[in-house]
Amino acid sequence: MNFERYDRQTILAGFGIDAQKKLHQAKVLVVGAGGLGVPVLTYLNAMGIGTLGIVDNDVISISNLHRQVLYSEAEVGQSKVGVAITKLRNQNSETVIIAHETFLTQENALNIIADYDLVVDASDNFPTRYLINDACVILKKSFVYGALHGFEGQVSVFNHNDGPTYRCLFPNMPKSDEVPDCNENGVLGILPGIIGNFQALETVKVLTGVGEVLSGKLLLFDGLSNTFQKISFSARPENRELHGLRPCYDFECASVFNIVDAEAFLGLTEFEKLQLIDVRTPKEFDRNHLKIAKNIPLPELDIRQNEINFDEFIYVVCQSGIRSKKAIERLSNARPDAHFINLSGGMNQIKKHGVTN
Amino acid sequence: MNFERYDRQTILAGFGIDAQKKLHQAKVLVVGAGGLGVPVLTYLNAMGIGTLGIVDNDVISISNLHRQVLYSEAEVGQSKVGVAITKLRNQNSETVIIAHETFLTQENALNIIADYDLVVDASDNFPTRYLINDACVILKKSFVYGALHGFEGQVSVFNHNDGPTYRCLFPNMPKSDEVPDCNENGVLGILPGIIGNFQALETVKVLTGVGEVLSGKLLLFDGLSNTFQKISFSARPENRELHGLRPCYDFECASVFNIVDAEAFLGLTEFEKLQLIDVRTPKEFDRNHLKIAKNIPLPELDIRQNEINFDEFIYVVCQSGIRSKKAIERLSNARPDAHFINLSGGMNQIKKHGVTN
Amino acid sequence: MEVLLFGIAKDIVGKSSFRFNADELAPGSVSELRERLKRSFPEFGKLSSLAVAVNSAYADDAVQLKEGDEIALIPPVSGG
Amino acid sequence: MEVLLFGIAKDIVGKSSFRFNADELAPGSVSELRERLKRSFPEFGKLSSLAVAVNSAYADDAVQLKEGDEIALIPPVSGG
Repeated sequence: MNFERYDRQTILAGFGIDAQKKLHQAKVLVVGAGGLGVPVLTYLNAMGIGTLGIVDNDVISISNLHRQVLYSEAEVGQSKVGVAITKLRNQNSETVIIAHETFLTQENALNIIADYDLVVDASDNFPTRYLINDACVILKKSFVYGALHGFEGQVSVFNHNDGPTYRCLFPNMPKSDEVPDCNENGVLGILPGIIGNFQALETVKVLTGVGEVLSGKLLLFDGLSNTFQKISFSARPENRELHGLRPCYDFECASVFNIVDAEAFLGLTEFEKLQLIDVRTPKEFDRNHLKIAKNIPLPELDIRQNEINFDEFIYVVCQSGIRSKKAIERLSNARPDAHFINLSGGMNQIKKHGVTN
Repeated sequence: MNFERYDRQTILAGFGIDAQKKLHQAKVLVVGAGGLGVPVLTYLNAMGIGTLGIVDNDVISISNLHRQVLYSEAEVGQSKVGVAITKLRNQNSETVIIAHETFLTQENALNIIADYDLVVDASDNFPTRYLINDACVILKKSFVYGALHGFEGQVSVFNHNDGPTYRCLFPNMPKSDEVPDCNENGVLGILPGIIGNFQALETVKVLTGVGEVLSGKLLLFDGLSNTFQKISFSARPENRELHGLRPCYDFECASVFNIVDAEAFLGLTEFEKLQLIDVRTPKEFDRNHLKIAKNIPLPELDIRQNEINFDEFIYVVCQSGIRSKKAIERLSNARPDAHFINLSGGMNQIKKHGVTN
Repeated sequence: MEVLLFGIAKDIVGKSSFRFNADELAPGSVSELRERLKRSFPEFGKLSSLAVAVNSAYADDAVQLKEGDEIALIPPVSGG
Repeated sequence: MEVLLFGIAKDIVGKSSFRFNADELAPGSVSELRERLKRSFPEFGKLSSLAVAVNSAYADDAVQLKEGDEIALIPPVSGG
């Protein structure tokens, strides 16, 4: 480590050589090399983080340039990660920089994050934020959150020393049409700069133990009025009891479960070995049901969870597909790692095609 | 103006094409291309300010790199302004960038600032801050202030629409040993990033009229605890009654006036043509005085100001040099543009050498 | 009782804060506040996740509201 | 009466805030506060410019202090 380079930090009372060494030993993953990722990466690299990983698979566009200040006009069309790495290496040759030229997905998230001490969420969409949250909960990593809306921003540190998670604030992912993103809504160029810098500051605090970390506190910033609010919130234990990632984080499956047409279900290979839960009343069940079905009426679902094998795929059926959807919503909150499939159309669909029992 | 480039700002409700055009027409001077200047310049350039001036005369050093993120290792030793201009032009070829490769001095300040709409104080020392304040007051320009201390920062907008000035908060420049700078005290690399970004945001707000400007309000930020305080303060009219810059802004002349040994005074060429004010009582004056002296006793100074020619050098004398110092302090608050010289040692000194009348 | 609005909540209402005046019937609980918002601004019905803070602390639906409380409506935001 | 310290004032006192307790004789005005500070911490005597804010508003020496006031000591800072 070049000590002269960090002299202004190491002479700083309350920081010093010890904190600088902790930065040097730290491995930080930054998810997103856009509006938030650029200031996070640039300042963490300057301040002397030992290892920086970057996850992004985007290319630079002209409309990025008003806020993504690491990129030049001539680089429009090039890979963000590629350009970022070249510039960050020129800025600080001591940093080990690792490129993950991919988007974060539920297939790669646990593998990628496992190698790092801390994750900075510099993404620009809900599916990635919820994926980062759940992966960090599973792997017990702090993650430093930042997000924007117009002239406003939010910052917090989640899952830090068993502190609250992102789901303790916002339990469920919004549907795709609920909350607009920067592309639809616009953003003032400086806003991600401010929020990203707060994220870099929190990262340094988490890694060095210097100062108070924004854990259990959500910082709300309104750039128009320069108001800052800090909202305190508590951990909800159920949000840390994750047994695995959910099967899907895309908006399309924001409903958390997959769907199979009831009729198509019957055509699945080894159909007779599948686990099927019928959540109708015992009376309905007696009237007609599929041979492989186990009857757990919806009201009994919570107390009879132990009759379900969560390691296997769990198909759920009711009369029309509505109650089975509800059942899956309730079950998947408790067991987001399990694989639920709703039989859409339910027994009505199956009967229509004359294939009951 | 390339509209696609600024699309995310022009679609932003409350900003739009009109605000973007105002940025395009604006001319902003950034004094300092260091810790604060780098984020200010980078984001203002990205957001589409039409004309950006940069004042700095420093070269890049290795210990700058932990916070001055525009510069790379290979550029250590090169001129900050030179490197900054190349990179800013690559980032946005539409911006007119003007280099002032000099430090701001009382000789060049009024000339340089006159061409711009607004000044961003991204300097790192008190003499420059007070010089910027006074020049902006004289030229009626808003200036966007930011400064740091360790983990803390201050932001405000001074002299905006006849609002308070920097001297309304801190009337007099501290002496050189009162308040340490970043070189002595250290600074966390991200701090100037945060404060500089707040300055860029205020600049955009002043230029576009969007949002509330931090005029008459000092924002105090403590990065260790993420606390934000806003202190309100009022304009003091006397701080806007400047008739010109002070003769000197260096620490050495923080006492605002120059000193001449009373004895040496007598040896000045054309001594007999000089303007000398004797501020002792009439009784003392009668006892002994220099022939060229005009007697304006200290208590009468305010009401008899019209007897002083402020366009010439004003030498001031008393018995020991103390009351004359006080007299100069009072006069120079009203007329900081005038040139005062204290006869140190006063009449005592002159008498000792047997040269009265 | 003052209500501060953030993110899409601000966009829906069209301002950054509003007040329940003393002469109005103010909502007695967070859940009543949510219902009231949905009635006045149907778009709130679309928000599946909307955090509510009372006096700078996260508040669930059961929390009772009283005169002088400062309420913040905080939707998730996605931009980056 | 709580006193928040910024910049070099924090460095002089060695903490970011302190309190005048109810049983102590609290200063009655800003100028008395300044005198008190100089007596306890002589380095304050060296500061030629130290702004004082009372309840988030700039306060000159004549401003009277009372129980419950929040005071901030704000020296100029120079770094950039």
